Amino acid sequence: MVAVTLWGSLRPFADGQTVVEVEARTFKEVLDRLAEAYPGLRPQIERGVSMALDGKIYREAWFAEIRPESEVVLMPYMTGG
Amino acid sequence: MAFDTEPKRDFKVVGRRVARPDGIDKVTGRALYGADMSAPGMLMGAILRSPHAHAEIVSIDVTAAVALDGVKAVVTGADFADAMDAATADVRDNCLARGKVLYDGHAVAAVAAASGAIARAALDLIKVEYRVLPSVTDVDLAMRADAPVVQAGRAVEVVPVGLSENVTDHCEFGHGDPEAGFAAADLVIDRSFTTAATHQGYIEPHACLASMGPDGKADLWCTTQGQWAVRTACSAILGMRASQLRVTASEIGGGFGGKTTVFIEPVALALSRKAGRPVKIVMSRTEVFRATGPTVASSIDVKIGMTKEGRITAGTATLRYTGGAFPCGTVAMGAQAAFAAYDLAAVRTFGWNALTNRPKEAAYRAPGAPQAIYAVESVVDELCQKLALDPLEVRLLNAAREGTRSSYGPTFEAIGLEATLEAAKAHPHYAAPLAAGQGRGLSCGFWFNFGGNTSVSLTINTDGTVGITEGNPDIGGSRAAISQMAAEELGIPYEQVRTVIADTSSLGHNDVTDGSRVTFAVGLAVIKAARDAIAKMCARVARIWGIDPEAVEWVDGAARPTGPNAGTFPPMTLAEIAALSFKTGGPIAGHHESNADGAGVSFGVHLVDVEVDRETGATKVLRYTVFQDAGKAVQPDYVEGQMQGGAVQGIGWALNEEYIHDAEGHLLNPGFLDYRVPVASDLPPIEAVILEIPNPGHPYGVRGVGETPIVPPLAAIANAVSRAAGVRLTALPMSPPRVLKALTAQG
Amino acid sequence: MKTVPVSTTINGDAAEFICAPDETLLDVLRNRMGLTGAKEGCGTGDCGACSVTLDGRLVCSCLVLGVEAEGAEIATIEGLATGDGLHPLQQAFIDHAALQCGICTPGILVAAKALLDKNPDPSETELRYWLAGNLCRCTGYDKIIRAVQAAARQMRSA
Amino acid sequence: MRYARPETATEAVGLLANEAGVTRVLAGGTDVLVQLRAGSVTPDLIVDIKRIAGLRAITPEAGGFRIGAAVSGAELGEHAALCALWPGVVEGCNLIGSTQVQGRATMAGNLCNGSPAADAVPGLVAAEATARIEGPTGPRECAVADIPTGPGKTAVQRDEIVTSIFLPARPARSGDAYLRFIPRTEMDIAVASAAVNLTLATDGTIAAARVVLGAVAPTVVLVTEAATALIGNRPDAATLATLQAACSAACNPIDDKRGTAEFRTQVAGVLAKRATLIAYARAGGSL
Repeated sequence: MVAVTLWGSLRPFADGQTVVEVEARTFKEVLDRLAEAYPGLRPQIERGVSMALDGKIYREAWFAEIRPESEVVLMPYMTGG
Repeated sequence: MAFDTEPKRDFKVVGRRVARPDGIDKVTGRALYGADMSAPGMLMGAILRSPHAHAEIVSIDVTAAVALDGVKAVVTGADFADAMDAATADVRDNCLARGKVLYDGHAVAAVAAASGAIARAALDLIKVEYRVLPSVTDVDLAMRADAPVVQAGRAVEVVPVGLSENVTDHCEFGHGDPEAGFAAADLVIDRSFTTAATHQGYIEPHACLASMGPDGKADLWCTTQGQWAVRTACSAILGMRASQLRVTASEIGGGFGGKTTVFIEPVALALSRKAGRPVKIVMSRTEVFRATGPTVASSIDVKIGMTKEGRITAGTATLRYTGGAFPCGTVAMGAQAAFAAYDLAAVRTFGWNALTNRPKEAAYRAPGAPQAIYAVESVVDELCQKLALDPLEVRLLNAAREGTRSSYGPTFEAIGLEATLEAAKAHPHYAAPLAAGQGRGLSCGFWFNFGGNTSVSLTINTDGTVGITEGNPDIGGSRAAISQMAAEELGIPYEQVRTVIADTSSLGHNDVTDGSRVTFAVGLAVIKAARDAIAKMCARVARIWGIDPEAVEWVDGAARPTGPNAGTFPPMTLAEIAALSFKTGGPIAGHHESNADGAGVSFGVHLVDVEVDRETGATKVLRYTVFQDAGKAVQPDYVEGQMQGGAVQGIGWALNEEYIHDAEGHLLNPGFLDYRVPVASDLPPIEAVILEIPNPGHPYGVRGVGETPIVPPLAAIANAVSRAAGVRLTALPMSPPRVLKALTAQG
Repeated sequence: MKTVPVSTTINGDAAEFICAPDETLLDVLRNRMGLTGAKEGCGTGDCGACSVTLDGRLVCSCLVLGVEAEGAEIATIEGLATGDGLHPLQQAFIDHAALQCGICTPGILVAAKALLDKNPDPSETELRYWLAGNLCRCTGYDKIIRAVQAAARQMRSA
Repeated sequence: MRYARPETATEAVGLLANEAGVTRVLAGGTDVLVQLRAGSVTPDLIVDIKRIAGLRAITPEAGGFRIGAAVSGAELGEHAALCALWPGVVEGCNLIGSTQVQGRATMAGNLCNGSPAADAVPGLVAAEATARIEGPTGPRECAVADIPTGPGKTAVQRDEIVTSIFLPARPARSGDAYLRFIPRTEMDIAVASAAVNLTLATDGTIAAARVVLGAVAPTVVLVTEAATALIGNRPDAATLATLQAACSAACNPIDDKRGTAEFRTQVAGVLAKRATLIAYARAGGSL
């Protein structure tokens, strides 16, 4: 299981939790499991989310590998100037 | 790709202040920018814009315009495709309005004619009937339940019900228990701030030349930060297949985020499609201000608690941003960045975006961060003043470092904030004496930095020179840095490498030049492409020598035998291998395509001295020093240039730049006369101090540089003004009337 | 609009063109003479990107009518380098990284040359005020000032 | 639009008089071309006065100088004798726009544009300059002070042109100065401005004074109360405070994108005070 930290405004769509556990080995599996377990998160996932994996921000890397002890933080998809 | 730690690199080309490859073209006037291209049979396009901030378009009658001699095509929003995703539909509706005009200057129709003068005359003949609606440009007013609704039904699901329909987005970040933190503080300060919308202010107006044939194939030349993004947007808006549209990026006369989207390009294509001839559109400066993207305007509340020793116990912020008349997600970046410089047990930020009758926001250098960090750094400074603490020591005491849980969630890897603060502390500027009426300000700044989709191709020419094809418009000297990294990796002189920027038909996709990504991500790709070419060259040499490919290594631009069984062969240089390439299997090239991650966040610290004229409210910037962790500085001149240029844009934002609207929502200052960007005589020298803390996510340790420097100036100058004049301003810009009013109120 | 024939000298060469009476010198240079080195950043004299000299006097070519050039001598960025050699200012801009995007560069070079022709040893303050009409949004002006100072030093010692 | 380049003032006036449509006189063009670009005027006839004989000359006359209407700001600044005689007038002209604008912009054009914020005008009014105006019935003389009549409006008729401005001789121990407030250091339109012209008595007290404010009313304002405050005094703190108050009291400004009425009122007094000290020093006074 991987502990995934959500940002605060997603809490209402994840039964009031900010940390949810999912069975996943990649970023894509995190997103798929989240969308299955918490359908309310699906619109945000479709709009775009990034992921910080052990402190490094990945914007769209589906196949980034996740270990059970990894720190996984979901972030809005971001752009620069 | 991780930082190359072994063997420790002794750079030969990277880090040198080489001459940029486009230098001579740009100092002789030969370089071709957006408006510098023309085509046989070219028509000139012009765009009719709304005189109202908010109105329903009842009807558009183009009959008289079409009938004018020399007019070849007239288009409206009806000439664009209908089906596309919501974000692209917003871009489309910003290029030519549908149903309603949403801000003063919103495009309504366009004409292509034999000359610019005829096209402009034709605009006067287009009859648009408007039903004027109430408008709102202020973000706080727009969030009120009784505000005029700019667009209905645009809120995402996270927005609570019952608010104004203008509220489109909401976000919350943070951890810990702020209330407990405030209870543990010796002093809590709660302040509200506003920042005006500012424009990127690139000197080159948007310009493009579109040519579409009757077979539907089209070419587009334009000034842009990303030709693939232009192709994606335009092909969707025109209902074309992407393969049928080739976009070539001209030299670009500044962008700063403002040229990451399209405004006139789909219009020129639609006109060309209708007229069957090439169409050129060049915006006037007035159009640039009225109808291209400024940054968000904001209203921000910040509350911070501190112990009398200077430890921050908790921080909260509520950010209300408006990205203009279309939904905008910039507030999420502000809400994440606000407290990024601090190691906090309790932090919470809330972001809201509201629609207003302003132009559609476009990204501007570290979008969303300057406003949020201005508010936070102002309150931290005020706490230092009230608690009689040294503002730099307080930052050091609370600085985020490796292992800190960031305010936006993830735990920081190796970051350079402490080193940057220590450099500022040790610099003579920090201890220099100040005269009466002068004050010194300090602020930290932060930006995420991004990587992104990148394709690079590298060819080994038969004469031993190297060509690099990359896809990111070069705004500030990136071709030099890319060439340097290729030369470094290949072990050849910089002068033997030429980097060109490809059109969309010549290379795989590249994300726009944004997010401080180019030197990092394109550099990473070019290093990998070079390694790909090196592997191929080593394999060829192995065949020539009749040994295993693993027994050939690449050292200083040549293949050498290595290992016990390799034999003794004299090294073969890149030029020698290249000359034999036709005999050894054909042309040699390397390439790399990836979506790069690991850009590595960036911190900066700015120190500024100002003097305030107490009788006029004028602020003079006396001395300015920028400290920033740049990772490895590939071409230090251009790293310094980013730091200096970003600082000066921030100075303009702090002191004078603002979008000024009247009560009906008309923009009152759409020109460089009254939208006051800094001029040379406003400024002192800007000293740039580069710190090189290697980014673990790049083989040479390169980190993004370009965006962070615009973040600290807003608060640094506000803090300096506060210390010089004894008044704390909470609204940007700190224009002389505002400063004088504050001084007068102080007595 | 009836066009007007104009005889003038551009970068030392006799040049003739026709233009409409309301056409600016900038438009004439760019659209009729193919000299696109002068840029339009504003069209109202606020940015200096279109700087040229008219009878030796630094002007914004967007604030001059093409018809006013009758009999005048015009110098543009295209005439700054001679043959295969860059002007010291041009070389200094490359050496000192005084340009990023480069759109303001032609105007700044023309303006800086006009200053050094008049005052070979300007102070930094004189230089900054002289160039106040040339907006640059990329560099913060610092490296531009250094480059002009370096070129001035070199020109004085030459 | 037609373009004419007359060689005499009479010819220019004739062209203007015979044109039924919209006309514009072109000297430096730094306002006219901006108006053309903005589409705020679409003239039928442009009359370029730069080739009229004498209009580009600065000529000594009766101890003062006659300045042709087509003399650029840069040319004024390069005229050492003029700068020595009327430094405040020249510094006002030289503040208009950039170096590039200085290469073209004229004092007469700045006057005829009718802007309440014109930088050249307060100094000219303080100097009691006169303008020579050529019209259908020949030349007439007019005090510069009487030319602006409101924003964008002047006493120069549509068939007239200003051909020169005369700056008179001045007594010994005289000095003038002009200051304006702008948010930046260059490139802005004055938010408030003040010109001061002083002549000192032998004892260092002020014998004659004219104080003129710009950008604080529909036209420049000659503040006689401010002059009265100065006359007979040295510019000590008390005198300057009276002057500053008189100047602020004389303001009738508007709120606009460039500044609030409150700000203009406050700053106009400050500028008058500071300009007085400069003019006083230039007149040879010492406090």
